[in-house]
Amino acid sequence: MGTATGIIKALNSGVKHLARKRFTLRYPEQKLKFVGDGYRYDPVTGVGVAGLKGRHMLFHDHCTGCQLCSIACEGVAEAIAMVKVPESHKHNKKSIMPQIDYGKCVFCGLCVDACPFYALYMSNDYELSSFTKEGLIYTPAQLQVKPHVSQDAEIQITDRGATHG
Amino acid sequence: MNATPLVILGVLGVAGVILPVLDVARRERFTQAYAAVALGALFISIGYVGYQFVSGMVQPGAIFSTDVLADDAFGGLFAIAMLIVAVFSVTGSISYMRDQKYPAVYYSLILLSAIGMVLVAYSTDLVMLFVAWELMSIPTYVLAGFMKRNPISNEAALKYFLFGAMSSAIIVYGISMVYGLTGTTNISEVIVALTTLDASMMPLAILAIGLFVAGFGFKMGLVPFHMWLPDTYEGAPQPITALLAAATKKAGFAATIRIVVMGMAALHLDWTLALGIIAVMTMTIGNVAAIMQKNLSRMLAYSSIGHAGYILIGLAVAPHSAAGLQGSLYHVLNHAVMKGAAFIAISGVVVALAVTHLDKIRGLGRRMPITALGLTVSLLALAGVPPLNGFWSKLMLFGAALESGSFVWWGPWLAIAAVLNSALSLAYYGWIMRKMYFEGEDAKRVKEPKSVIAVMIFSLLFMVGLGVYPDPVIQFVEMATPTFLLP
Amino acid sequence: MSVIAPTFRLSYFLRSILDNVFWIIVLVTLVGIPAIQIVLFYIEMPVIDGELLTPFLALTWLADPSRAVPIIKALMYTDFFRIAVFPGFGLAALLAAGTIFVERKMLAKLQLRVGPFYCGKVEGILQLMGDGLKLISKEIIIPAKADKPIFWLAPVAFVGTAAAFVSLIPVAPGWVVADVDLGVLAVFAVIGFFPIVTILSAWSANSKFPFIGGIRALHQMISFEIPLILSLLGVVMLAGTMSLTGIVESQDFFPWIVFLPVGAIVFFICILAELERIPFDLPEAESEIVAGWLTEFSGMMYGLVQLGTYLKLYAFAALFTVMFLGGWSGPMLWPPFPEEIITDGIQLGPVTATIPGLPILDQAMLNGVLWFLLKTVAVIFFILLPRGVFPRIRIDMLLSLGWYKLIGLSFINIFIALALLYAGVLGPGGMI
Amino acid sequence: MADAVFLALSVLTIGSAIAALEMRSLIYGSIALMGSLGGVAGFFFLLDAPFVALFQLAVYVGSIAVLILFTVMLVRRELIFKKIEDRRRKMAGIGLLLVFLVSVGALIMSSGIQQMDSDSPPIDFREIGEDFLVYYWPALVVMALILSGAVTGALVLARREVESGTN
Amino acid sequence: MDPLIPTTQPFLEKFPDVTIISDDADRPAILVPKEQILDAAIFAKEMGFDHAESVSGVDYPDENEIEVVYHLGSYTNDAMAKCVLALATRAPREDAPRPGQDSTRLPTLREVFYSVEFHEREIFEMLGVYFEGHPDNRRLLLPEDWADLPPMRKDFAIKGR
Amino acid sequence: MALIEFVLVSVALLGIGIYGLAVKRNAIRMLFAVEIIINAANLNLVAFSRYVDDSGGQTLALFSIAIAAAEVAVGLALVVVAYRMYKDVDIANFRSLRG
Amino acid sequence: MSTQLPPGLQLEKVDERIMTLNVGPQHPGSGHMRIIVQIDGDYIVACDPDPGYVHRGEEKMAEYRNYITNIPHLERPVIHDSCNILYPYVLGAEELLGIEVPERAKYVRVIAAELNRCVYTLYWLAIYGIFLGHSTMFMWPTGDRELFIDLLEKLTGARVTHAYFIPGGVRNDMPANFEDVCLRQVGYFEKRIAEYADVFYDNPILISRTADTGILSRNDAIRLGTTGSVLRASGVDYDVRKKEPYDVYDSMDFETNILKAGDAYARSKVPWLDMMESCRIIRDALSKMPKSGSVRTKLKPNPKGGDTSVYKRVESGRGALGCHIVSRKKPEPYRVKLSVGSFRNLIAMPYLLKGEKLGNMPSVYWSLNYWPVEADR
Repeated sequence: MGTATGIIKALNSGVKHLARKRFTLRYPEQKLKFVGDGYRYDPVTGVGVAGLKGRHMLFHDHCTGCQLCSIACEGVAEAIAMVKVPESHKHNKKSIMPQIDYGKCVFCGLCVDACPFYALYMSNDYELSSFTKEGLIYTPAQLQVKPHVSQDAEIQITDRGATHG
Repeated sequence: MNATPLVILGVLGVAGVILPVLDVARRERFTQAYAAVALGALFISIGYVGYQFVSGMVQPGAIFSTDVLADDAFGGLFAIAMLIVAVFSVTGSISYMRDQKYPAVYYSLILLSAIGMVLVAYSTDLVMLFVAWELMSIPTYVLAGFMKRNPISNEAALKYFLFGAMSSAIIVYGISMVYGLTGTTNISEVIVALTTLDASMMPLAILAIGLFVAGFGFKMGLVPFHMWLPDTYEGAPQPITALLAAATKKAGFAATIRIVVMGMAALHLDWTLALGIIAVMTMTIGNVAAIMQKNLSRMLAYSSIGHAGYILIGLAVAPHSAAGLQGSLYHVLNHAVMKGAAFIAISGVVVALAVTHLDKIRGLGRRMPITALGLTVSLLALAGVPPLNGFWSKLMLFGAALESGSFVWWGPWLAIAAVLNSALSLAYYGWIMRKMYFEGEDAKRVKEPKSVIAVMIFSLLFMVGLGVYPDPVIQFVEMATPTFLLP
Repeated sequence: MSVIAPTFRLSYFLRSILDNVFWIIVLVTLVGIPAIQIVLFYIEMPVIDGELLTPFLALTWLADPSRAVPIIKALMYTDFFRIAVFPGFGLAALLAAGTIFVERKMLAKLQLRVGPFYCGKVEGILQLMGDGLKLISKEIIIPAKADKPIFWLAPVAFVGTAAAFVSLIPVAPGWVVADVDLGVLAVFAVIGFFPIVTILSAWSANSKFPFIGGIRALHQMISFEIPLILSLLGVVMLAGTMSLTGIVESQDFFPWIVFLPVGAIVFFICILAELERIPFDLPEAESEIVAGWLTEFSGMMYGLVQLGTYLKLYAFAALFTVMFLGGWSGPMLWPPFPEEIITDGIQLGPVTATIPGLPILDQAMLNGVLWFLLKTVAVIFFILLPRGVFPRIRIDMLLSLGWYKLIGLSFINIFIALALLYAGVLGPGGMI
Repeated sequence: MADAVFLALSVLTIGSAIAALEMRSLIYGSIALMGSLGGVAGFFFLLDAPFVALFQLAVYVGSIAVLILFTVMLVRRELIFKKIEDRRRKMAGIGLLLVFLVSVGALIMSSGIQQMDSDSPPIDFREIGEDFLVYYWPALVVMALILSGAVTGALVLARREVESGTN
Repeated sequence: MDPLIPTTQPFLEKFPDVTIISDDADRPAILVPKEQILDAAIFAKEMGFDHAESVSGVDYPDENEIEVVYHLGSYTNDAMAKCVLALATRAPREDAPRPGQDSTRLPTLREVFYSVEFHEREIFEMLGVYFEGHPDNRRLLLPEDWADLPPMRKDFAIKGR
Repeated sequence: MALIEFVLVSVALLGIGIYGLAVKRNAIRMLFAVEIIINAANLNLVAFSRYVDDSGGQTLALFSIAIAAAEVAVGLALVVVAYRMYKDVDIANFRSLRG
Repeated sequence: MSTQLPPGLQLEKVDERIMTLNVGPQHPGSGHMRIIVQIDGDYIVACDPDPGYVHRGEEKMAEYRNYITNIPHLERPVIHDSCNILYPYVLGAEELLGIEVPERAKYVRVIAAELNRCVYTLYWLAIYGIFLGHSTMFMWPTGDRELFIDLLEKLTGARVTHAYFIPGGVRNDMPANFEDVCLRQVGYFEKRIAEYADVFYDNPILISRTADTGILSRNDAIRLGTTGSVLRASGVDYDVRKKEPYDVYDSMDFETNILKAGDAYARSKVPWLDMMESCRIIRDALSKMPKSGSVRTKLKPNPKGGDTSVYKRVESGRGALGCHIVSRKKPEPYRVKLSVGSFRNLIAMPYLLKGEKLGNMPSVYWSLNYWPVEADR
């Protein structure tokens, strides 16, 4: 009779789940809420700040063109290239800043760790797809823009199961 | 009252169904145990038939009941003959099957086939006859191909199967014709209806009878339909060959006597000449071809074609001589034992020496004296040498043929042809004996299988004993012979 | 810029419209009008107001809706209607489509996900149509060394067999396509065709995975046919008839499942196996043999096989309803037609349509159909449910289940039926 | 109507019987055989014997045809399409067939069977069941024995041996 | 076995030719000449190391040798559960390798440690060390049509580096 | 339809079956021929049963259908065994026996 | 087999009735690999696993990159278990570079590793479900896996390729209120995982399907050098976390799950039980963790290792995971060799599948807790 009990138990479990809330996050309409504004790094303490490792943000007024991010990336993905920027800063003599090819980037964040001047952070933006390869290459000017993201869905755990709403 | 066939059906059927189940149920396989079960069932059946005879419960002759089975002496005779052959076959198989797989299925199939043969002889309804015929045939198809690793066995089985399937298809067709003409399948009613058949239907009735002759003739090995027989007898395992040659053939005769002869009589046909011609052709071709064979099984296969011819003589002269059918039945009984013994002897040779070729059995008389003696005596009996039982049945047949000479001109010629053929057969039987006893002096004795020895001793007693003192069997046969009184 | 869309030219556009118009006219004259005439020739036209209904009169139903009633009635009593629409293919196909949708949604709910969602705005209600369109538009790929005629024929034959099965099912009193006197035997005969189609299609694809799948399907179907047949014998014995209609009528007071629960369970398990549904879907076990005998089918051929599968599902569920649940019998739920509609007619704005022929479908029939559908849908639900909670079983487990357990159980069922029959409780001439 | 159906059925039956023997591929031959058997079942329907007809369909098409197909599919692919023909033999066979058909046909046409006709009601299948259980019951038992013997025999034959050393 | 005695000590007593690389209690490491590797492995198995966790090969082109390191562990002996013995041996290296046919050969340890079967196949294709007596010295990971140097050798340079 | 028509069809099937048995040398095809003959007989039986108004013919037809199934099972098993040995199904090529 | 031809090149004599099936690489039942199966009827007579469809070559690439930049690469073979596969490398690199790890970082590492073990095991379980034809068991674990992915994303900033461990600690500290969220979700998951038993582990069909198939005895498990759940399902008490505790596992409160049967059912049940233990470890670590402190020791740029080699082991989702690093005083390691559980368990596959039925192939194969890409490295 163990077999019959097991089968009835399984069927019962199946029927019970018909009343559960569904788990699915309906992605394009809803987006998951993340911690903070993205991954940061504090070179003084040597510890990062938790956050999503999404698309980078470059602060032009901090970047000195030291190429440390590019060197860090060389061992990983070779996604960062230093390019000339039209504007000139006094702390950036060579006027070069990182340009990131998101077709190659693996979002490991080692470049952020490498930056000693708080110039390179990561943001919450992860929707980077493009129809062309060229569209994946973000110039310093594009990297400067703070992305607008509306991410608010969170897992709610209730009596009728966990749901994303 | 049809107790006997039902008892046989019950006993053998239960044993036949239980054996494979036993095989599945138990891990270790004891071939002998299965054979013992099969033998036990067969002996119970023989004993019951014999008891029925002794106690006089059986009606003499062939009766036609309104039921599907009848309990009559005609069937009883065939039942005893076939069950004896089945016992031979099972006993002979004990040594043969020692290293083979699935012994239980093997014995169960022999039992099922035996049921079929017995019921063919007992049945009084065409449907029952057909079904029993199939029960007889289908297990033997499997048995003939039971040696799966042996291409010869398989090919023999395939040939046998194709011809057998064709013959049963033809029989169904014949039954359908008869049924269409008479509107019934009970043989007695069929015969009654046939006697009053409308003249316009006559061609169809002849066609139906012809189909029956063809269908049964395939099993009996009559001459136009004998092609499969030597191949099959050579290829099939020898104990099974014994079953085929000595028993299924006889079932064909039983069916023929029940249907064809009665049907023809009912139709007022003069069939005797046709059967006589077939008889002469069958025995001549069988015996002549046997001379040319180099293989023992094959030679005996042709010889059994020849014997089918002898038996047919009795049928051919039946209306003119009372001894005709008696002789046929007597020869059926004798031939069953003789042929069975001969093939079992060959199976003993195969088991011990693995040869069947004629040149390889030199000195068999010294190597396997008891088997050789049994083989010799059975061959002599087949040839019809006087003190043996074969002599008496042949005498009766030839006498009947001579006796019918007063009614039909060809009767004596039939007898003459038969006698010539017997002489011819003695030639090749003698050849075998010469090989066995007068050649190959340097042979040493080998161990003979016990089961074969048992069969040999029984058949020796039977052949010699009944050859010396044949009266009880002749009485028995007289009792079993059907009369031509229509029901 | 995208190069996919060609530049628009007015002349091409106009020419294509003219082309279409031309072909429509040609087709209508050559095909449509003869077809209409043939239909009119076959359908026995009713007589309205002492005048034979002509197409012209038939078209005037717009003015007087009551004129449509005889046409509908006439249509409903044709064989064509029975085969194609109501008890036959149309209903079955509708139910099959519904089954597919419900299965997907239900399974999704059970698995805590959404299922079809976007197609058709409301919970993916048009997903099936989209899938059908997709399948139609897909290329049909045939393996190079396949046996092409058999390969083409197999899906069609599969659907045909399933449709033949559907045609044997009585839906309401008198509403059955083929009312065979030996309905149960006919069902067995039809079921026997499925393995042949399967093995033929599997062989014809000339590929290893379909062949293994086909042989598995063959083993499965053949070995479960025996308990399937045996489990129905109890019902046949108690009902004393082999006609499906007769069996339904014998269950006026109680369904046979009350007395033969063992048979019902065996039959249900055999249904699952015959339908190759989880846990018996091992002919399509994708982790071992890709998709079994369906591996090489593509495009609409696969769609046809799916259609046949779901028709078969409906037919088996309906057979279960008929054999064990009492078919259409059940208390009267359908409300009677309001008298005033029949006497006074329906107010359609300015026009008042008096419909003398109402009710076309009488109350008993509608009630029967309602009960039948309710029961069938319940059975279908229970056929679908195991897919969510059971894994697939193995071929040797399947065979031992079929040959030892289910056959034994169905014999027990037969003995129960015999006991009930001989005790005089049930059956022809029984107490009840 | 019935005559047309009869004609169609006879064409189907005889045609596919010939096709079953003459088709190049054994698979198609099997399918044609199925057609022939189905045609015979159709005749049974015409003869008001639906029980036999459905039994024929269930047994022949449901099991025998499957068995044949299964066996044929076990055979290697090129063998399925191989067809050895002895031309003379075939001609002789056709001649034999024609002679047989003409002679037997003449025999039947000349016989009294031509006049046989019937307007009796069709036989109810309950009668057949009664026949089975009352009159033919020993035959039914024998039938059971045949089936069990055939099944065990066929299983033993077709079972593949565990290879032991030599092969 | 007493965990206090260094694992390498018995080896030194039995095989005087071995070089002790590390005498750590948890990670002893020894280098055995290739003639003695089979005996050393059998000895290690007698000591209680019942399986090989890993087999790694290191190419030393400047010493013209290829080192194969067997990391042996023990499941059965609870006291040795922490201990992983690195049993290393070296095979000669050829500059123009023909895997399977040149002198870069070692005896296989599969008869001693069954679990090295696939690891040795990997070493064979990655470094070209042929293991004599291995029952199934076929390609495992690389594509069937690989015709280049064994990739884990140092002279197989990654493009662009 | 008269009885004679059915009987003629049946005879034609019988003829085809005999032709097949005589001409074909492929074991499976010979089996087909046997099946055709048995079907001819069944057709005959059922036709007669209809016209002489007796149920016996149908009963025999049922028996013969069932027996044909058993026969085919055995025959195909033999063919399978033969195929395993010879890799062929043509009995003209089975030549271990002479004659 | 003949001896004249060089090994691996013999033409095998193939019996006609033995059918060779290429299960994979593009097959629903193989993963990223190919299994060449020879079947006789429904029985497997020979099985030749052929990994190597993915060809990552991470070991070779590691010889060209320094100790830090290797990190995003070395986690690639098993992205579902990326914390654990980095773990031995990071431990080894710390020993080679001589770095101390802050106490809090050790706890964070343990939490991340256990979360990641759950992610991996749930994914494995999902595939196991679909291999057995149990579609619900595919959907439920993939859904519940989302809980842990969300947690890890909050912790590390990436959903699967975390690149979180680094020599000297972890990349970043926990976000605020991570502890609460983590406890809430782990608590939900513990309730949830018990429900798996109803439809999966206690399902009689599943038990009859997987029990007594592919039995690996205790001796064979040791002889074949299997590891992880395969080993523990065969009754060997061996878990690196217990036997050779790294970081703070010695102070964690958990049990090693050992089953005796050694069949596919036991092998599939051990990871499930392990997930419950993981939840316990997470709770324990969260409670014992120092509430503040640094999580990362600052490295000097381009550190150089010593002239030695290390071999470090951790227990990953698939068993013991060893990393053998040879260093020659360069910023790059001289040789990195990962000894992965999948590759060690792979040897059991031909051993177990021989003589099984074809229907058992997916269940036995996947019960080995095997991840084809990891074997390919």
